[in-house]
Amino acid sequence: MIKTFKEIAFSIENAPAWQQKYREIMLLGKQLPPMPGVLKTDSALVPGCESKVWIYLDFDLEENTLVIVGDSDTRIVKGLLAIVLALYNGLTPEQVIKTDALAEFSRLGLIQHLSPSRGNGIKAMVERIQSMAADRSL
Amino acid sequence: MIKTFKEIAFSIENAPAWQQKYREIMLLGKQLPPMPGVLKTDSALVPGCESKVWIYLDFDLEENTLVIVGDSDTRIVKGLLAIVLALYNGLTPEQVIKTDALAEFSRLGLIQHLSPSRGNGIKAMVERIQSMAADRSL
Amino acid sequence: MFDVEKIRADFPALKQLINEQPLVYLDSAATTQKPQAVIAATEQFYARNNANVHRGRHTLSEQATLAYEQARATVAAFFNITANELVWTKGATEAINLVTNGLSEQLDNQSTIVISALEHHANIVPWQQLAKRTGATLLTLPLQQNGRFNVEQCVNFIEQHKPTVLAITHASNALGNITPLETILHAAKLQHTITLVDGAQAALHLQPNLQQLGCDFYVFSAHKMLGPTGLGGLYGRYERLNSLAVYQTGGEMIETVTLTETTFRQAPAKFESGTPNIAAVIAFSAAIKYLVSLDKTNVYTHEQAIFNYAVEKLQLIDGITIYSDINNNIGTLCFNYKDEHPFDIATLLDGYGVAVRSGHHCAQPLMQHLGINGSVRASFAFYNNHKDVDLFIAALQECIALLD
Amino acid sequence: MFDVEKIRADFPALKQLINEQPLVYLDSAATTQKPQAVIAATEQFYARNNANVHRGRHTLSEQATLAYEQARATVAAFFNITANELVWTKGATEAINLVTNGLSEQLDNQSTIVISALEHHANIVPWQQLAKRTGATLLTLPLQQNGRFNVEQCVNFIEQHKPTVLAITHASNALGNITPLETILHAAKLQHTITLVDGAQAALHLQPNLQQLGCDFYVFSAHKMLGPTGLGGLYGRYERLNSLAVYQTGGEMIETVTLTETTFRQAPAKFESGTPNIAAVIAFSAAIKYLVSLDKTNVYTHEQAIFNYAVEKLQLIDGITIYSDINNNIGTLCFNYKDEHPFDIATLLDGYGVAVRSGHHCAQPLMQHLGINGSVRASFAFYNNHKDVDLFIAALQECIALLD
Ligand SMILES: Cc1ncc(COP(=O)(O)O)c(C=O)c1O
Ligand SMILES: Cc1ncc(COP(=O)(O)O)c(C=O)c1O
Repeated sequence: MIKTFKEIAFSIENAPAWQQKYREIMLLGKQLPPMPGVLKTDSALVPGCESKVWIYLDFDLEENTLVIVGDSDTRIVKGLLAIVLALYNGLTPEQVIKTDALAEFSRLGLIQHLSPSRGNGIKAMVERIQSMAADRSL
Repeated sequence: MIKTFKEIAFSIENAPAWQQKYREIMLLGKQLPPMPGVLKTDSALVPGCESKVWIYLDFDLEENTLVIVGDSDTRIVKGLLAIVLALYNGLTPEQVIKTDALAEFSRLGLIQHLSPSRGNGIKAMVERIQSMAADRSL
Repeated sequence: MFDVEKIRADFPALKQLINEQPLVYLDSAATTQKPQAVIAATEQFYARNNANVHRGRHTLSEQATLAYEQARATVAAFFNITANELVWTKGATEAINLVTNGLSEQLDNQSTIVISALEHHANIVPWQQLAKRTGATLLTLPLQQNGRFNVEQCVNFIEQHKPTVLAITHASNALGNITPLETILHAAKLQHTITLVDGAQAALHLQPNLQQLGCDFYVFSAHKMLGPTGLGGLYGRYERLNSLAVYQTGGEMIETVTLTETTFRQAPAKFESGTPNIAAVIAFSAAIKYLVSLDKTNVYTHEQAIFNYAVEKLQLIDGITIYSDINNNIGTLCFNYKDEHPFDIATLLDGYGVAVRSGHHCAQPLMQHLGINGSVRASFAFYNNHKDVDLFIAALQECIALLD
Repeated sequence: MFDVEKIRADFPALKQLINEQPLVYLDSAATTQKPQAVIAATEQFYARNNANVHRGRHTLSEQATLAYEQARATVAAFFNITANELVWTKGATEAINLVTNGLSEQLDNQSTIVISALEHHANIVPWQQLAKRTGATLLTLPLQQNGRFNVEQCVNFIEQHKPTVLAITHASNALGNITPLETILHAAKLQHTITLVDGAQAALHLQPNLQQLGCDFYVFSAHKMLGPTGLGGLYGRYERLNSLAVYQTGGEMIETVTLTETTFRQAPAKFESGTPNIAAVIAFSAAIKYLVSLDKTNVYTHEQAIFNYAVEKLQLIDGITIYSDINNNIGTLCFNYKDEHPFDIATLLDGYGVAVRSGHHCAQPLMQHLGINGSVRASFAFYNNHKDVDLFIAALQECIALLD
């Protein structure tokens, strides 16, 4: 069962210790539906990451919403991906633009994972999502 | 009339102010016998100096002494050259090796002019003299 | 308001005695003094945040990476460019070499490279080497006998030769003269010329808006802009920049490496191999923040006032020849006294605590052009005050008395 | 006597909390922390002696030049080489690039370049580029499956291929393994092979006597030897060094410049163009003086004791695979836990204030060779103590509990 962002935020915000926070994150990663192998193409791979991170973005023209699929070979990044997905999946471009991942991650005490350091693909992922939304909302 | 190194040292050491010291040095430069034009070859020119400095070294086999001729287009370097000449000209290789220009310049309060900075050719000159002396004393 | 005494208090090195006299530092064209903010940023980095960047998962490394990339953004904003158009190098010299190396494959024996006789060696020799490598022709822009450009002549020259590349200084390091860049760059653009501007001297004094200036490349050195040694920068219009061939190779700039093949990243990373000068980048952003806090107009007005005051005083001394263009200058005074050797003047001035430069200022072709062996150069920055000028002039008069 | 607590007090960055826990810094292979002496030397330079070198007649410039050249002598003495065999670069990466660029004209399509699969990217990619430029063949020394050299195999390989150049690391940055250089360099010398040793990792821990080692070139980075960022060095046997083609061109490295022709100086000046990283050179000599003051044998003995203690503790944890050669190591532990991703381990360790590295460590070919995607790397230096090891192991066990 996929949790909503609200549910995720609640359990992370209320984690009594940072260990618990990471436990939650890794659990979210575990619950992420597997990414179909055919989508794990070279172009889906975020370059320059220490961990492997795949992002597949699509646009549902009928619903006017973003479709995001992702995966990672590390547990923590996969969990963070799950949070980003919960945040943006199924939103319209206008809603995406109004949703500030930086602010949300900051609120959850996870802001360091959006640092410009190229160690994980989360920041790149958010940027790709925002840029697709910008293109689509024109 | 060319002064001996002792005479030079006396007047420089007893200069009441640094201005007087430089006045003495520039005076020494003025009194230096002119260097014959034929000796001012490219190979006599010390490379990398801001001022032009020529050094011609020879060895008097009969007397077993070094012969040093030098010139510069700046007044101060020319004066310093005159001091080096007074220190080394006419010495045997063994005497040259025993004569420590660094110590003498230090005593006269002129040690900064022997810094490894390549602004003047004095250090290079002393090195050339010492190395010729070393070759000859073997 | 611009309170120079308050500003001087920010520069610890200015508060010292040289040969028992207060230091009068007139050698800012060689390197500027550093404000306390820069010294403190360096210390803070080494004493607390020291870590390598980009590759570590730990807090120190993340913090260092963040500070490092924020510094790039700060400096990019100063020049009004985007952060990915800014490559860190070890100095202006390396930045020019990076470009001349990177252009090797874009030039051939049909190409023309134009430089000027006013350039610092760093903006001459790499172009000579590029010309030698590629067979390109190296030409120099017409320069008047007095070391100034006639804009019309320059434009004509560019129209005639249609250079592939034009490399020109923003301000002369020997004379301080500001190049009339606007017209020259415009003419070059019409010929689709690749343009590089050497901003090593000008960047501090003119604080250029590079997007507006419209050159393809611009280089600078941090140590001449209140920042640390060992750091410089290259701005390149993104496509132009990214089109340059890779320069140094190694860690950081690669995407993947196998024993047989390597793929590279995109600019700016592609040109930044090896561990960067992290401390210097962070300290330099402190320098830029300090400079910005002083307000560009105030800084410029003060510098010009000091420069004009010095010119006025210097012109009153009999036997002085000034080579600088005094109406169009970043604050550098190039002069000689009669036929005295500049070396002697500089050495004697030092006895009075006055720091100036003498020599050819790494601009031998310009000296040849002006028909002199060298000169004395007194270069001013915003932290100089009227008293500096007074002490300088008084010392110069004493030196002249010693020499005459 | 070696009092590690006294030594730790010299390193301000070690005295801090990370995530509310005392910092356990096990990332010295990425960059070392800096002793107070280095921080103070940097501050002292900028706050007092700041000036450009080699060209000024004034006191500050003379003082800076003196300190700068004395620093070269200090570092040269440390390596038992002469000062004119030491070229300052911006890092080990640039030093290798300087050599590969400088050899371009000495190699052709008959030449053979030998590197190893153990190298850092900085000692791979520049050689690939050189091979591409010259048509030379690039080969790799045989490396056993476990990442260690069999000396006999290496010697045979060298005798068979008679390489023109051999470039090899003194110690692996990923594994810490020390290369059996003596025999390999001897074999290379018999074939008149030009040899370069990458000492970026080893120089701090092994403090090599380069004259005795007998390689032609040796490179290092100051920031991995207690010194500042933005500085490295190249040792070259003088004739070999001076025979390299010029690299970057510009000020400082030229003898004379006209608009049509330029003559260069001799090594090391010939390779040092532009304003050097003066502050870093001076601060680095403070680092070397500090290191020398600690006594080489004591430092080495302590490092090995800490390393062995860490190995012993780590081996007790079920599911740990160690890739490092634990009997022949500069103090770097490369390991994985089951098939957990090293990224996760490093991230969780950071929560406990433990700074380690994870990833491919800029040694992708080695990772491919070992058949892994990456690893956790804990790298020790003489300022680590037994408590660091205890905290590291305790934290690792907590992380494992979180992951299992
Ligand atoms: C073995 C080895 N060689 C070369 C380098 C490159 O050093 P730098 O990044 O300081 O240029 C490193 C540093 O990561 C290294 O460990
Ligand atoms: C105009 C100009 N260009 C280039 C340079 C070279 O700068 P750096 O020595 O910092 O590389 C200088 C500095 O002397 C300069 O004044």
